[in-house]
Amino acid sequence: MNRQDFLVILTAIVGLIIIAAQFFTVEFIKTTGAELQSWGVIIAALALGLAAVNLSRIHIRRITLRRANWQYSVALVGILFIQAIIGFIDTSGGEVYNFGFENILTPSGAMMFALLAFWIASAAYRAFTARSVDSAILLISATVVMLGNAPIGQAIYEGMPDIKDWIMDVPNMAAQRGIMIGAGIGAIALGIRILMGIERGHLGGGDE
Amino acid sequence: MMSKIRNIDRRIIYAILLVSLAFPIFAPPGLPFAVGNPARNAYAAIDALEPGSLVVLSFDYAPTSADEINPQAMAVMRHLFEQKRGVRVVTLGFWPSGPIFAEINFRALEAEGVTDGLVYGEDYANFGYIAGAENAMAALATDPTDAFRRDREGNRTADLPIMQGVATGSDIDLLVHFGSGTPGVPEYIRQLVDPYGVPMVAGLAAVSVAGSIPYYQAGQVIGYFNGLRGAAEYEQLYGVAGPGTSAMDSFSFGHLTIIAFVLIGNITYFLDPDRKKRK
Amino acid sequence: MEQGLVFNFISLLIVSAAIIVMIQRARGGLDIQLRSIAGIDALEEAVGRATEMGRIVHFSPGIAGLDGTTAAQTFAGLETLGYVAKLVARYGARMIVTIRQPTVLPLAEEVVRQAYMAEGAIEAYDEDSVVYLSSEQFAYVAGAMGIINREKAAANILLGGFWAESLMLVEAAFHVGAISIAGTAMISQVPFFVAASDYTLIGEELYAAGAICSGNPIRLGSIAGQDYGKLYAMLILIVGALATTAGSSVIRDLIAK
Amino acid sequence: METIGTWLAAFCTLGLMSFAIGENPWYRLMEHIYVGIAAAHSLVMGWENLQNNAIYPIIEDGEFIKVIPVVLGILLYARFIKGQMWLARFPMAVLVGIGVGLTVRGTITSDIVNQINATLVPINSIDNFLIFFGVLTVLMFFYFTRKDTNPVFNYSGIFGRYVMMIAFGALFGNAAMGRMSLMIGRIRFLLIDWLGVAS
Repeated sequence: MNRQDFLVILTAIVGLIIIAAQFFTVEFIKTTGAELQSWGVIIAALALGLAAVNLSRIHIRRITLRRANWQYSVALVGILFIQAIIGFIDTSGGEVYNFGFENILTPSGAMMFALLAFWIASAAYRAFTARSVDSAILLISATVVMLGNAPIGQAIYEGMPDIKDWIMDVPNMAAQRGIMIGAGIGAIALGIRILMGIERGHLGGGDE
Repeated sequence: MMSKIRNIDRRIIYAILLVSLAFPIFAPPGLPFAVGNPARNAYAAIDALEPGSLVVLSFDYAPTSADEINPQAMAVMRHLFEQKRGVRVVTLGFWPSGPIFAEINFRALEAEGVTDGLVYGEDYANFGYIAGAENAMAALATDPTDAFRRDREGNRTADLPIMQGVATGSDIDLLVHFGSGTPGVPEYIRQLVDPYGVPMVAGLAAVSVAGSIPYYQAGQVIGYFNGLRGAAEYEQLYGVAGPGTSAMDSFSFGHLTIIAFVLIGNITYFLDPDRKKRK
Repeated sequence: MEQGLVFNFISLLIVSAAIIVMIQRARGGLDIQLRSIAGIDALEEAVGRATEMGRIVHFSPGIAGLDGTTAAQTFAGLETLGYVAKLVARYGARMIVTIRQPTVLPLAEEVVRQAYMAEGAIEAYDEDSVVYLSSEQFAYVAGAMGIINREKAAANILLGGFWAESLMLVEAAFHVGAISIAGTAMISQVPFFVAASDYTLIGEELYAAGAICSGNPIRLGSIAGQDYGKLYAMLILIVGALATTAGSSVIRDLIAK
Repeated sequence: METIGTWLAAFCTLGLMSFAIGENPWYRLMEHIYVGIAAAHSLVMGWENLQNNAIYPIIEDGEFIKVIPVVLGILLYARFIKGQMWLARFPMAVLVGIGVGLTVRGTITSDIVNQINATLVPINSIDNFLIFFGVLTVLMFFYFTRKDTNPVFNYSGIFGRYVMMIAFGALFGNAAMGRMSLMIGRIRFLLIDWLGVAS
């Protein structure tokens, strides 16, 4: 049995215990499942450092080799170490740490996603044309929902929010549910392929 | 001519949008807006909390959505601390920025004196962040004080009076989840709401709302806030204007601008004589 | 057995059994045909047009990596890349593949090289047709937009995991008049693809496209097994709704077991 | 302290906003600073979580079993050592096992059975018919192992596709509002908190 088989079996055993812990009232399986979950929290906590180590490695090499735009890498590595050291000493609830969080991280994150309002505006003007029945239905539905969300929509037509609520609660709900059931069966299929050892994917998360 | 209009510099488009969002701040027309059922149901669920019941405020968003969701969290915390004294409030998070936003919102209310008289560890507590996304939520559901061993102050959570009698997730009387992605509503429903029967209210970034409606219609989510609009509706129900309400007028003109862009874009596209025939 | 979960557990066994059986039968040689997908049929037309106009085909397998729930979308993107690369080699067109994840770069290069070899045009294989731009989301999209605009891409193909930046790519492609084929399982991005591109693959259609393009038996078998799962869901839905309409709650009680 | 912080936040906001005008050094600087400080935040929160869930339990409560996940977690960093990548696969195998287990056991109940159960509505109104028929046809749209000429699937697939287009319109409309809220937040910060030209 080589290394690859052992890893597949390890993943399968852990996965099956977690599944069984939900469906069977066998005390031993439930406590093992709970212990595995607490292990998962600890491993995931350690995994959080990977991004910082990876970034430091890439950007320190870029600085030492004087690659193009290495000055930006100095800023990246600098802020990373300063904020991390403050965080370790002052803790993440501390005032000094909070200064960096509230005045650098939060405004930057907010502006990064606020830029999307610009892209939506320029795409709405230049690219969102009703060339097909699909895009025509989509643009009409989007317009009604936008008018339903904004007070001016209600000023134009009194029942606008109700139409928007109907779109959200009937067609949108039905379509999202159909997609959810299909995607759910797909997620189970992915899980089975991983447990069978014929799929290498791993499981994580992120921002929409 | 048509294609000239279509290909105006995109920076002009951005400038027009900026102006449409900015000028209502100077001269707000204060247009009225209706409160939807989702926000009304969420408000009712919070208002119905009995003294001694345990509500968990779960902060699961990043700085990228803070401007949408902080106003919701502020409105809910104000409601709990002003009118629902005696209800045990625990804040925690499954996104690294979660507990920091819980503290920022708490400090803002503290400055207004809303939190005077609250005893840490009895009336409220902040349990911080644990890693692992859906797995961390499952750990909370299995045993909250084992998942969150220490709170942000360093106390053992099991020793805090606020957690007496709380053995599993089913001892949570209401979950209010503020979220903008993954892990979020689906993960909470899979690991806590369905298996342990915990009623859930969701304060969502607008982009996450459409995908969560099936859970709302199935009763797994009993109420939700639709982004900054949801915050404004909550502020109106509670009677204290906040950042949500003050953004409504900018919404109106911003949305009209986007709709106008779509209309102009389509008109010039279909009237453009040399529209390249694709097929 | 946990009270109230019996029906759920049996459902899980039924769906899992269908998937495992169909994968094994597909590996055993069962020929599985999937319905055609508009976006995939249009790939040949897009590459043909790029050859005619002497302008590039831009391809992106998404910005997701090889781990996490979105890994499956990257693999589907790479499978369709193999098919598109074969067309490009056959037609003698020029393609630029832009990459965001460092881990995806070697796989993409390998897929394109294999495709040229399969078409017997290995000498036409261009080493830097597969380009790593940046691992930062918006820096990657700025680079890709630059390529689409500078090269005046004739075809823009986006198949894989995409997030908020997808909007900028489809707008840039529309602006240069490229024929756009885009697909992702990230439902929050599909609206922008539908509104701004000519062909859109919605959600699971991306995985089906990957299976069609690669002919991989495990993927085809899995999709066939998942279809049985959908039949199972549809069956309960129809019988249950009719029962409820007739006033009986037999199905609801069964589910509650 | 207040004004320095506000000026710093304004510097970050305007730096990133300048990307709309065009790629420039100020934007590139801010983008790198954002990536760096975000990575630092994950590191700090990961460290505090590790203290609370592993280090204190081991040192103070004597739960020595927690040493195993700590060792497994440290193995994750073997990927940075040349040739030792395989060591990092063990903790990943455990995380993947837990992830697969949680997803499979939760999805069947919350995303499939409970969703079907909530759709068993009496078909006695237009809305209920649209909900029932909408879910059914969307499922049929994603049914792949069939011939192109199958009329039942073709026509129901078209209906399912149009229902999805309405849903994507709703998604588009809400996404527009969401992104606009963030822009409003930035504009209010610049005009009110920073410049103080409005209230």
